[in-house]
Amino acid sequence: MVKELEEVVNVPVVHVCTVVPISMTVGANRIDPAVAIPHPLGNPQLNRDEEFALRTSIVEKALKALSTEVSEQTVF
Amino acid sequence: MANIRVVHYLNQFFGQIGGEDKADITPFSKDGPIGPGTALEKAMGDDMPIVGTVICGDTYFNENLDTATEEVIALVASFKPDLLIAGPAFNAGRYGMACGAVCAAVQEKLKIPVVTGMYEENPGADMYKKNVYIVKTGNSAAQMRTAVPALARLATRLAKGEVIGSPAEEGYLARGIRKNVFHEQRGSARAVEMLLKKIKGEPFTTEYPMPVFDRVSPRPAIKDLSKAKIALVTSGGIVPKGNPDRIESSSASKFGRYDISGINDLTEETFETAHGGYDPVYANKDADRVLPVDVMRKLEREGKIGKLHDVYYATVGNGTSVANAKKYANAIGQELKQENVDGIILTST
Amino acid sequence: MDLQQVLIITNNPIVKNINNAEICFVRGDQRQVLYQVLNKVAGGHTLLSHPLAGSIKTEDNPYRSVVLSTSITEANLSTLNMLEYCLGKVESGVRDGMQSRQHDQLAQDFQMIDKELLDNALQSLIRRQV
Amino acid sequence: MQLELGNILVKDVQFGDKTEFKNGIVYVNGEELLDNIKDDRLAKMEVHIVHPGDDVRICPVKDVLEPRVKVEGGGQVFPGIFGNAEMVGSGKTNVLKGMTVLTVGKIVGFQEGIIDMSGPGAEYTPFSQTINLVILCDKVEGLPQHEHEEAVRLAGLKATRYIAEIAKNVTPDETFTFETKPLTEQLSQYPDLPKVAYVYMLQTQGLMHDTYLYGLDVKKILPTFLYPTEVMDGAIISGNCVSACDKNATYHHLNNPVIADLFVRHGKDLNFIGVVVTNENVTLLDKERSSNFTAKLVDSLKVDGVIISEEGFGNPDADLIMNCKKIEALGIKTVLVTDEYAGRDGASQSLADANPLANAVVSGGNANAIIELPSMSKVIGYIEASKIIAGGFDGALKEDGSITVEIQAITGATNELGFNRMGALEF
Repeated sequence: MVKELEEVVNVPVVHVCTVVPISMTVGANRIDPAVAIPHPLGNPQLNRDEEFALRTSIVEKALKALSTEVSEQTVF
Repeated sequence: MANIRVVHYLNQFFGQIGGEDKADITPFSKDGPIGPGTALEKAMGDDMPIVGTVICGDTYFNENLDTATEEVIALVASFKPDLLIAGPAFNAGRYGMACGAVCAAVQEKLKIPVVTGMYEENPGADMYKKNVYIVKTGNSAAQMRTAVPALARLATRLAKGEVIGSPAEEGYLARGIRKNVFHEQRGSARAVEMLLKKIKGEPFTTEYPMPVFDRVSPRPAIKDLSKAKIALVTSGGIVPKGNPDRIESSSASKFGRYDISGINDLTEETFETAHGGYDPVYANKDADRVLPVDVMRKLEREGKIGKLHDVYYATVGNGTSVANAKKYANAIGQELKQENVDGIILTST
Repeated sequence: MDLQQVLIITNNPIVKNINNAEICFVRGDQRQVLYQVLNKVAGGHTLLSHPLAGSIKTEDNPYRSVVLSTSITEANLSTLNMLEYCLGKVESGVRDGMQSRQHDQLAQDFQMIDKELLDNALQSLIRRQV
Repeated sequence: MQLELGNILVKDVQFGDKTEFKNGIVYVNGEELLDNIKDDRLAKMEVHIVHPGDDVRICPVKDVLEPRVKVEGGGQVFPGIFGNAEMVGSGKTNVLKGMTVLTVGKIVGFQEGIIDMSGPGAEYTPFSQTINLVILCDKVEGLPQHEHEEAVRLAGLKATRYIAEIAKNVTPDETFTFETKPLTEQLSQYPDLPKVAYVYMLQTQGLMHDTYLYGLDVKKILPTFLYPTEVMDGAIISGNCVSACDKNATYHHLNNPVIADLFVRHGKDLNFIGVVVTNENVTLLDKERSSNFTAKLVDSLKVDGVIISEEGFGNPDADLIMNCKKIEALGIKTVLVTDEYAGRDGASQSLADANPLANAVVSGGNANAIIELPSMSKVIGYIEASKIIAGGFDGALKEDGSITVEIQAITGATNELGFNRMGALEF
């Protein structure tokens, strides 16, 4: 999916995902590792503020990936 | 034979307008050759005059791709050309992208042969070598002296409708088109020859370079996030409460398109997951854990991103993400393309 | 393994009632079969027979039967890789507009060949512990 | 094992009262030939003779064979089909060079195989350059396909044996000697030259895709070692009906060009150790097993490099890559010979598998390339087949008799043994 989106829309796509090897397999160029399968951008163990901060950090990493030139598959 | 009318495309620098400070100059044209065009014209011979030169700033072109392309095509067309030459762009990335884009567009719209030249590693080469002939050049303008004859030679052959030989013979970047040829030796003899070279550690050339994987080349980064429109897509099946589109929990046969304008946070009351492949408790409790709308809104308010796209797309990746990708990523992609988004965050569980 | 451990994904109408084998019938062309196989492999089923036929062009051949395990383990990445590559091959044929032949009069022959290849795969698998 | 091949150069093939070889000409008594190959399963059989340059199209071709007969040494040509699978490959064998026996029969609807004796199509098949004794077979009503395939296969083999008999007592025009010593001796024969083996992949998918080794269905073998000369005596025969462009006809096996070209350099630039025969099966476990055994055998041969040839396309691409990967992992260099299905425009993915270790590939060409074949004044066989043969498509057969097909439909066009000069390159 990530590959097709990048090709069709012709803009950078970052894949926020839990299983990095799968992301590599499906051909993502910019990969942002996430927390866990049922809650990739969260952690129910944390309190609300902590969790929001965690999510912010993952999203900011995703944005960094979008604004960074890459020449090959890169895990951020 | 009548003259072949050639139009030449240049950026602000080679068009002798100025350097980076003039890179946002809008397209315009001049009669006759300019700069490298003079040498090109000489190399092509008397029957191929450069009747006009179209010049555009690299920054302007790349930041206004669609409008700039149209403007350039119109200017090119006004000369009623039989052939377009762009560049050479050497290793200048934005110039290379512009040369590639102009060539591809002119070839498609004006249906005339086009040719450009650049360094192999120019991002424009990777992007456009499949569509247009790109003559292989050195990596800087210092190599103009070798680039011009090569470009002129292929341009002449293209203009005269001659059969174009292999990349090695003609000096262009291979376009990934497989063509049948008759070799001197039969295949088995070629194989023995190749094996002996390989065993001895001598250089050899495979007849079929293996594609490692059908990859998409990475698209250039977003230059300025604070002006960028970012779209969210998820394969984690986040849908408005009640799953209005009835997205299946696995093997989904459709994707959802949901408006989030005005929504700052996904809550237990408003959103849930339709995904059947993971424990849905956490995402149902707070769907931001899969689709980070709350954080995106915060960053939008803070001006760190220009805008969160009003619509997000959801699919279910329950063992189906790879499969469905081929089927509907295209559809989602087409829509997002229309909306001129600058980047996409795809989240998966 | 015995046939109870075998899941056959097929769009070939003459593939049915193979003793205890589980048969998943796909209404659609070979592509749909492969996408279904991809779904199953991503879901952890083990691919047992190669997704493509031999020497019959995918874009010509309307029928395909592929054998997987009924049991589920972790999705195998290299199999996913291979499937993706095979699908690339099939899809490129479709893009080429090569699916242009009429199959009516050939249907029976294609069905028969596909069934034969399937039987070969099953025979090879049946004596094996998986 | 040493074999002397004696080529008897055939100037012409003609019908005659007696089947014999006289003054460079093969005379064939057609009735006697048909009598010798008759089979209750085949209803109608015809014999034709065609020459290079004839305005003739043959379609659908099943197999192409070459008459060879043992003059000295054990066994008989096509061992295991004829006789007791006695070992072949040593002594002397005579060959009727310049002619073929060619079987024609419509076995399944989508079967293919066009040979044009002249015109643009002739350039793509080596069998436009030979004088062909064509045997056209029709099955009896209701005969199942696998029986039909077998009947036509046997008809070809029997006809070839029948013709070859006349060569037994003829003095050949030219002789060539090939020798491969037992492994340890062969390894030490040329200590300074790189040691090379040949991995010979055979299509073995089931009905219409089978190959036989000493009469045994190759899908049932584990990869095994052969002396190259065994192949020249017909140890391997084709039972393959599909994929005309890149199936190995029995003729290709008999005249395997990889073996021939390795012998050309043998003792000069390399030391040709021998042949590993392997199969192309349908299940992944079979593929893994066969490629493991192939790699193990190659390893045990102590060679520096191998040439691996594929047969057919589709899932066999996976076998090709597995063999390559596992042999390269042993530090042994590989060169692959394959063909491509890159689409009509040449822009699509060529193979169904890929690996960066496969960095030395010889291509037999893009089988999807389109060719227009003008009408011919005579057609032997069933031209309607061109409408539905694998390389054909709707509208392929025009009213004037010309056809537009992919070169895939032409027998031997993209042969993966490297029989032809054609290949594909990137443009």
